[in-house]
Amino acid sequence: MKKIEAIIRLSRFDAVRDALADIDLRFFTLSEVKGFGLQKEQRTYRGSTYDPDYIARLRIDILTSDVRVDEIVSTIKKAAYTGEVGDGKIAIYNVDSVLRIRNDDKDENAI
Amino acid sequence: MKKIEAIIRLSRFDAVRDALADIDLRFFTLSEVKGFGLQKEQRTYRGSTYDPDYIARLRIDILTSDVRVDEIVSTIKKAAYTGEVGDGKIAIYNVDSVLRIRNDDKDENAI
Amino acid sequence: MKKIEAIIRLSRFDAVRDALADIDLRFFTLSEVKGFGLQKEQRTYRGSTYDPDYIARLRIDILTSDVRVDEIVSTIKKAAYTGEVGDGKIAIYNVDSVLRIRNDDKDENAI
Amino acid sequence: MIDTLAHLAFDPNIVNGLQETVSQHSTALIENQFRTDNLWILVAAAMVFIMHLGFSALEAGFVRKKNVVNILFKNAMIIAIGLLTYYAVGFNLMYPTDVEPGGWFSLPSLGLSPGEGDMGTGYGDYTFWTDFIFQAMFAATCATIVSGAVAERIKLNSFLIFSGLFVAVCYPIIGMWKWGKGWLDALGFIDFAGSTLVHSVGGWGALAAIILLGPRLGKYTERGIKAIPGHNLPLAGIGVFLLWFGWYGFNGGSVLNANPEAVSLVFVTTSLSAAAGAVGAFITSYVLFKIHDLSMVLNGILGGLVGITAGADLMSPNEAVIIGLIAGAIIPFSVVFFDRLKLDDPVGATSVHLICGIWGTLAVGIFGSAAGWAQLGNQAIGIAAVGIATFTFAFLLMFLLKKTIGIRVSNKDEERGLDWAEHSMKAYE
Amino acid sequence: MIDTLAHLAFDPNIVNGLQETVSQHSTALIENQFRTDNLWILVAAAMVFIMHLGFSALEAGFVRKKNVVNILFKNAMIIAIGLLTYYAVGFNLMYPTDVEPGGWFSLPSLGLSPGEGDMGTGYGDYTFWTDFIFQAMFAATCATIVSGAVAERIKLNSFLIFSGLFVAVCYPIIGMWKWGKGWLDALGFIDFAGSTLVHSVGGWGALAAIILLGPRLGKYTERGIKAIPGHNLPLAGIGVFLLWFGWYGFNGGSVLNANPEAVSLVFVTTSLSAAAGAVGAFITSYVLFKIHDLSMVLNGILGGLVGITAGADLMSPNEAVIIGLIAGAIIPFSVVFFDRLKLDDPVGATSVHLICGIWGTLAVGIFGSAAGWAQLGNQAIGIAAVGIATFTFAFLLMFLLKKTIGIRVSNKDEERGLDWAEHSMKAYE
Amino acid sequence: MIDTLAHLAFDPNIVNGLQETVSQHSTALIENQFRTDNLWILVAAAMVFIMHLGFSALEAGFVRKKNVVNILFKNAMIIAIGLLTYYAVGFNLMYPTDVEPGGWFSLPSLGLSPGEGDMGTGYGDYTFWTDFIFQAMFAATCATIVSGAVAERIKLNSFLIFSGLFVAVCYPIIGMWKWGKGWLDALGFIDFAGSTLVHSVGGWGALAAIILLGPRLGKYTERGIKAIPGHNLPLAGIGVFLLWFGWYGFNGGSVLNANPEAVSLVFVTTSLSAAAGAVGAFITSYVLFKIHDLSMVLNGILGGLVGITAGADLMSPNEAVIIGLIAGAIIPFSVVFFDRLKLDDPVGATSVHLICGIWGTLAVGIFGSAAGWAQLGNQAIGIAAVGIATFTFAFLLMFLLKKTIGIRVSNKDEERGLDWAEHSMKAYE
Ligand SMILES: Nc1ncnc2c1ncn2[C@@H]1O[C@H](COP(=O)(O)OP(=O)(O)O)[C@@H](O)[C@H]1O
Ligand SMILES: Nc1ncnc2c1ncn2[C@@H]1O[C@H](COP(=O)(O)OP(=O)(O)O)[C@@H](O)[C@H]1O
Ligand SMILES: Nc1ncnc2c1ncn2[C@@H]1O[C@H](COP(=O)(O)OP(=O)(O)O)[C@@H](O)[C@H]1O
Repeated sequence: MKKIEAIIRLSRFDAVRDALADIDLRFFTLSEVKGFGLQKEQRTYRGSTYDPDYIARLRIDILTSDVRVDEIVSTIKKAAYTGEVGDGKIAIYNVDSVLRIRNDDKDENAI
Repeated sequence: MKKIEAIIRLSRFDAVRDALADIDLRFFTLSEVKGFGLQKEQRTYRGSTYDPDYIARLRIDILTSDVRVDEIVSTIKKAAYTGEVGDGKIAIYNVDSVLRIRNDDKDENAI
Repeated sequence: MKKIEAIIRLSRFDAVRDALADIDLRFFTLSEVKGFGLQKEQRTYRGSTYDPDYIARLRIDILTSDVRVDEIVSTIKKAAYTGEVGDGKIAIYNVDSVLRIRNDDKDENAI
Repeated sequence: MIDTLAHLAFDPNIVNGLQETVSQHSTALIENQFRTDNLWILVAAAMVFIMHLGFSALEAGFVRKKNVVNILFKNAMIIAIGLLTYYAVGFNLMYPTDVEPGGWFSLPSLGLSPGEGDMGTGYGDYTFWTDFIFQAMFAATCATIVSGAVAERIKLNSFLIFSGLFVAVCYPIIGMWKWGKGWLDALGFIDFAGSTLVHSVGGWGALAAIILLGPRLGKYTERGIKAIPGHNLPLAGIGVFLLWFGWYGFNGGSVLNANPEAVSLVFVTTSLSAAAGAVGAFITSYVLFKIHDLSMVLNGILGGLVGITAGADLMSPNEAVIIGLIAGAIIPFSVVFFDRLKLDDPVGATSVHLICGIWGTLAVGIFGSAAGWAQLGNQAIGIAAVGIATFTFAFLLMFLLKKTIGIRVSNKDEERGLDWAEHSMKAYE
Repeated sequence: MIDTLAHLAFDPNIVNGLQETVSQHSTALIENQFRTDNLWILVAAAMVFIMHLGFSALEAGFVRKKNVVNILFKNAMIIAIGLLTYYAVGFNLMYPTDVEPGGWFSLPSLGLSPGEGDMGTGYGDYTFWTDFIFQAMFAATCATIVSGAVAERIKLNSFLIFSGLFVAVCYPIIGMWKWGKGWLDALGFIDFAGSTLVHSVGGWGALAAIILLGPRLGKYTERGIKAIPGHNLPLAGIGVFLLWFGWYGFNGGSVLNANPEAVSLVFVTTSLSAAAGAVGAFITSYVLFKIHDLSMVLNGILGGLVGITAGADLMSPNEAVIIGLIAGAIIPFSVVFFDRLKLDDPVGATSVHLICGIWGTLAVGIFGSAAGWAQLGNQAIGIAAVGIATFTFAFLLMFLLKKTIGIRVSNKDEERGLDWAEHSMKAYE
Repeated sequence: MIDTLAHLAFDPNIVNGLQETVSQHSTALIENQFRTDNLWILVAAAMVFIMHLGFSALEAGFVRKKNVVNILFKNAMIIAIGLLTYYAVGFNLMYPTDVEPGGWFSLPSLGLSPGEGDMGTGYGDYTFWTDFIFQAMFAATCATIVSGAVAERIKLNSFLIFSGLFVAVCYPIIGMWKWGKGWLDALGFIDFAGSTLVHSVGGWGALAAIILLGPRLGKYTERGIKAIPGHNLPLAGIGVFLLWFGWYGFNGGSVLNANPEAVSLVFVTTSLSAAAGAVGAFITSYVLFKIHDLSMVLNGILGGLVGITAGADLMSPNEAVIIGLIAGAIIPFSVVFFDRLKLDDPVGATSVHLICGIWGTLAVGIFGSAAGWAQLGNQAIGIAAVGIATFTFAFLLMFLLKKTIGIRVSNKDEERGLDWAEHSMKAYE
C-alpha cells in the first residue's frame, strides 16, 4: 500500500475532491497547512508591508493500494493544476499496514 | 522504528489518551484534520441543507520502536472503537531515523 | 528522497526558518500540531487548575534528496535547540517519489 | 368706603410684574419641553447610530472569513459617506424649504445652515441641527442594507460609488415624497418610521444589485443550492441585539418629540413585534426545516422590527404581536424563495428589509387605527411607486457601473477572498 | 381720590386671565416633569434591554465552541418569550390592579390595556406602557440568568418551557410580594432594584436546575475537578461591560423617575460598587490561586453590581465601595465552593446572582440609611421566603420536565455539542 | 362710581395666591430644566462608560491572540482603579473647592461628599454626584489610552501602578489647570471636551511609556520594520463604532447641560468630523500604500473624533468637516512616522490621541468662532505646558518603575504571550 500526500491550493480543493469522486475515490484525510515555497503573497498592515512567508494550503492524505497510485496521482495533478507557481507537490510513501478501527479489516481491505 | 498514524473521532480522544497512558505511552503528536469518508453529517443553514463533506477528526502520530507497535495499535483500536461507521483508520509506516533536538539521543533512545 | 518531519517549539520557528534560508532551503510545509510529551503547562481557569496536556507545536515537513538530509537535520537541530525539555523531535522517512503539479518535474527535480 | 377700596387697591405694578413673569413662564415652559424633546431626538440619533454597528456585526458574522475586512471597511465608509453626502445635498433634497406640498422633486441647494430662529422653539420640537443629524443617521442605513446583500463579490469602488449616489440622491428624493410633504404624503400614504421609505428602499436597491451581480461562485451548482454558512454567528447575534436596541431610537425617535404616550406605545409595539418575530421564525423554520435555525430566528427578530416600523404608533400591542408573528413567519419562506430564484443574498437583506418592509407597510392598511380599504390602497400605491422608482434607479446605476468600471471582482479574487484582493489584509491572525 | 383709584382699577379679566394661565402652567409644569421622567424610564428600559446582549455575550464566551449557537439561540428566544408572556400575564400577576396590600397572590387577567388616564400624569411619573416595558425588560433577565448555569447540557425544548413558565409565573408572583405591594412590602423588606427579586430569583432557579441536571460530562472526574475553559474571553469581556452599562438603566431607572439627586446617587453607588467588585475579586483570586484570573475579575464586577442593587439608593458612596469589595471578594470563594459541591455552573451564575444577591440584600440591613437589626431581620425573612418559594417552584418544574420529556441531552449529543445536536449548525466556520 | 370700582375690587388674596403660585412656578421651572440637564449628563456619563468597552475591544482586536486576556484584564482593572482613585482624590484635585482661579495645584482632601445644597439647583445644572460620575468616566479614559500603546510587553503590576498614579495624580492636576479654573483657563486656553486635557494627556503618557519600554520583539529587525497584525479586526471594528457612539456622550455631555442649540451642534460637528476622518484616512492611506487599509480608516475615524473634541462647540459643520479630514489624513503619516522612530505602538494610540489631540487643540485657534493669532498662541502654550508636564510625570514614574520592579516582561514571557505568563489563561479555546 501507498500513502499519497498532496499539497494543493485552497482554491483547487473543490475541483480535486470532485475529480477524485469521479474516479470513485471518496475517502481521504485533509489538513490545513502553511506552504513555504516560491510563491509569495505580500500583505499590508498599518503602513508596513509584510510577507507572511507562507500561503495557506491544504494537504490531502490518501491511503491506497499500489495499483491505484498512478490513476489517483494523475487525477490530482490534473485537477490541482493552474500552471502558475505554487500549484504544489505530490509525494508518495510506502505504508507498512493499515487497519480499520471499526472492524478487523486490514491492509487493502481497510482502505 | 515505526510511525503509527491513527485517525480517530474527536469524541474518543480522551479515551485513547488515557488508554495510551495506561500502557505508559505519553508522547505523541496530535493534529486536527478533516476526514472524508463513509460517515456524513448534514448541516442546515438558512434553509439549505448542506453537506460539509468532512467530519472533524484527530490524527495521532506516534513514533515508536518496532516491538511496541502491536501493543499500541491494539490499545488505540480498543479505545477508539464505537462500532459505528466513521471510527477511523490506523496506518503504520517505516521510519528511517529519529533524533531528539534537546540532546544527542538518536533512534530508539529518542522516542 | 527523504522526508524530514521536525516537531519544534512555536518560539523557535523564526530561528529555524532563517537558519534553513541560510542553507538555501526555502521550501517546506508547516502544520500546527499539539505535542504531548514530557513538558507540561498548567493553566488556571475559574479556580481549577487544569492541564491541557498538550503544548502547541509546529511540524515542519521537508521533502529533500538523500544527500542534503544531514545538513538540514543539523541545521534544524541547532536552530530549534534551547536545551530545556520539550525541544522536540526530528524523524526521517523514505519517500517513493515526488511530483510537481505545475509541470512534469519528478523526484529530485520536483523538490 | 374709599378706605375699604383703598386697602384693596394694591400697586398695579404687582399685577404687571406678575403678568410679565407669567408670560416669561409661558416661554420657559415651552423651552423646557423643547429641551426634553430635543434631548430625546439626539439620544435617539445616537441609538440609530448604533444600528450601523449592528449591521456591520451582522453582515460580518454572516460572510465567510475571507471577506470580513471588506465588509467592515464598506460599512465604515458607508456611514462616513452617508453622513457627508446627506449634509451636502441629501437633507435639502428630502426636506425642501421652498416647500411645495404634493411635489415629486425639488432642486436642492448645497450645504446646510440653520435659518434665523431655526435653533430654537420656532423650528419645532427640536433644533435644525437635531433634525439634520437624526435624519442623517437614517439615511446611511439604507445603503448599509445593500451592503449585506452584495457581500463577498462586489468591487469595492463600484460599491462605494453606488452607495454614495444611492444615499445622496435616491433615498432623499423618495423620502421627500412622504416625509418632505410630497405627493405620497398628500395622497395619505402612511409610513411612520420607514418600513418602506428606509427598509424597502434599501431592499429594492439590494434586489437590483444582486440581480445584476449574480450569485457567489459555488452557491447555485448543478448539484443544487449550496449553503455558504456565515463564519461567526456570535458576531451576527451581537449585531441583531444591537439593531434591536437601536430600533428604540429609530422608531421611538420617529415620534419626533418625547410625548410620553406616543413614545411609550412605540417602545411597546416595537418590542412585542420583535419578540413575536423571533417566535414566528422559530415556528416556521422548525416546521419547514425540522431544525432550530439561529440565523432564521435572528432574521425573524429583524423582520418583526421592520414590520412594525410603518405603523409603530398606530398599532395596539395585540396588533403589534400579530404583525411581528407574521413578519417572522414570512422570513424562512422568503429566504427559500429568493434562493429558488437564484438571487443570492448572504445576509437575507431582501427578505428582512424588502419583504417585511412591504408587509409592514401593508399592515397599516389592515391593522391599527388607520386600517381600511382606502388606506390599504394608498399603502399599495406607495409601495409600488417607491419600488418602481428605487428599483429603476438602482438598476440603472448598477448597470452603468457594470458596463463601465465593472461591479464584480474576478473569480480568482472571489475565491481568494476580498480581504486579500482589495485590502491585502486578514481579519483574523 | 376716585381718579387715583381709577387708574388702579384695571380690568378684572386680566387677573382672571392670569389665573387661568397660571393654572395651565401648573398643569404644564407637571406635564413637563412627567415628560422628562417618562423619557428617562424609557431610555433606562432600552439600557436594560442591552443587558440581554450582555448576558448572551458573557454566556457565549464562557461555553465551549460547540455550544455557542445553542446559547445564542436560547437567549434570543428567552427575551422574546419573556416579553410576550410578561405582556400576556406577568405584568398583571406582578402588579395586581385590585391592589390588596400585603397579599401573596392575585389572579391575573389576560392581556394589558391602559385604563382611562393611565397614559398621562394620572398614572404617576410615567405612562402605563412605560411602566410595562421597563418591568418587562427586567422580567426576562431572571430567565437569562438560569440559561448560563444550565448551558452545554440542557435540552432546548425543556429549557424553553422552563423559562417561559419561570418568567410568566414564578418571577411575577414573587415580585408582587414586594413591588406589587404584597406582604414583603408590608413587612418592610427592602429591595431597591432587585438583588433578591431579580438576581436571587434567577440564581435560585439556576441552583435548582443544576442540581437536577448534573454536571457536564468530564467536569468532576476521579482525577479531580477538570476546568472546562470558555472558548472566547473577549466575548465574555464585552458581555460584562455591556451588563455594567445596562445596569445604569437597571438601577438608575429603578428610581422610577428622573429625580436628579436620587438618580445621580444611584449612578455613583452602582459605579463604585462595580469597580470595588473588580478589585475585591482581583485580590482574593490572586491570594487563592496566585494567578490573575480574568474570568474572576469579570464575575467580580458583576458581583459588585448585583451586590449594590438592593440598596443603591440608600448607600453612601463609601458604603457602596465596601459592599462591592465584599461582593467581589466573595466570588472566587463561591465559585470554588459550588465546584466542591459538584454543582457545575459554567458561567458562575449562582455565585454572581444568588450569592451576591443575598449579600446585597443583607447589606441593606447592615449599611446605609435603613440599617438596623430589625431591618436585617426583615431582609433575612425576605431572602428566605423568596429562596424557598423560587427554589421549590423551579425544582418541581424541572423535576416534572425531567420525568416527562427529559431535561438532559444524550451523552453523545453532549460530546458532539448542542450546536450539532439541536441546530445542526456551527458557530464558526 | 364707587359701585363701578366695587365690582373691580376683588379679594387681594387672589393676587397674593397667584403671586405665591407664580413664584413656586419659577422654582419649578428651574427644577424642571435642572432635571432634564442632569438627566442628560447622567446618560452622557453612561455613554462615556461605553467608550471603555470601545477601547477594550479596539485594543484586544489589535494585539496578537496570545495577549488578549492580558489586555482585557488591564482594561477591566483600569476602569475600576480609575473610578475609585478619582473618587478618593482625583475629583478633589481637579476641582478644588477652595477655588483659587489661575492656580497650578491645590492639595486635595480625601473622599467626597456633597455640601449643603450641592444635590440641587444650587450646584448648577446638575447635582454634585452627577458632576463627579461624568468626570470620573473621563478620567479613566486617559489611562486606557496608555494601555493600548504599551500592550504585549509591559508587566501587569507595573502597568497597574502606573495607571493608578497617572489617573489619580497627573490627569487631575493637569485638568485643574483648565477645567478647575486654573492658570490655563485664566490664560484663555480653550479645550472644550479634552483634545488636550484627556487625549493628549493619554498620548503623552503613552509616548513616555513606549520610549522607556522599547518595541515588541521582532518588530524592528535588521531586515526592516515587521508588521505585527492584530488578531481580530472585527473586534477592533466593534471597538471603533462603540467609541464613536460614546463620543456623543463625551462631547455632547461636555456642554454640561441639555441646551438644545449647543448639544445639537456638538452632535453634528462630532459626526461630521468622524466621517471626514474616515475619508481622510481612506484617501491618504490609499495614496501612500496603494491599499485600502481598514486599520487606518478605523484610526482615521478616531482621529476625526479626537480632532473635533477641543472645539466641537465652536466649529461650524463645514469647519468640522475640514478638521476631521485633516485629522484623518494625518493618521497614516503619523503611524509611519512613529514606526520610523522605532516607537512601537500596537494600536496607534500616539497617532490618534497625541497627534490628533494636538491638531484639534490648534484647530481652535485656526477655525471657528474663537480663531485668531492670540488664541492660536494660547493653544500652543497649553499644548506645550500640558505636554511637558505630562511627559515628565509619566517618564519619571515609568523610569522609577523600570529601575525598581521592572516594566518589561522577560523575552520568554513575551514570546509565549502575556496570557500565559501573567494569567496562565487562553483567550480562545
Ligand atoms: N521541498 C519541499 N518540502 C515540503 N514541501 C514543499 C517542498 N517544496 C514545496 N513544498 C510545498 O509545496 C507548495 C508549493 O510550492 P512552490 O514552490 O510555491 O510552487 P510549485 O509547487 O509551483 O513549485 C509550498 O507552498 C510547500 O507547501
Ligand atoms: N483511504 C483513506 N485515506 C486516508 N484517510 C482515510 C481513508 N479512508 C478513511 N480515511 C479517514 O478515516 C476516517 C473514517 O473513515 P470512514 O470511511 O468514515 O469510516 P470507517 O473508518 O468506519 O470505515 C475518514 O473520515 C478519513 O479521515
Ligand atoms: N514518540 C513520539 N511520537 C510522536 N511525537 C513525539 C514523540 N515523542 C515526543 N514527541 C513530540 O515531541 C514534543 C517534545 O517532546 P518532549 O518529550 O516534551 O520533550 P523532548 O523533545 O525535549 O524530549 C512532544 O510535545 C511531541 O509533540
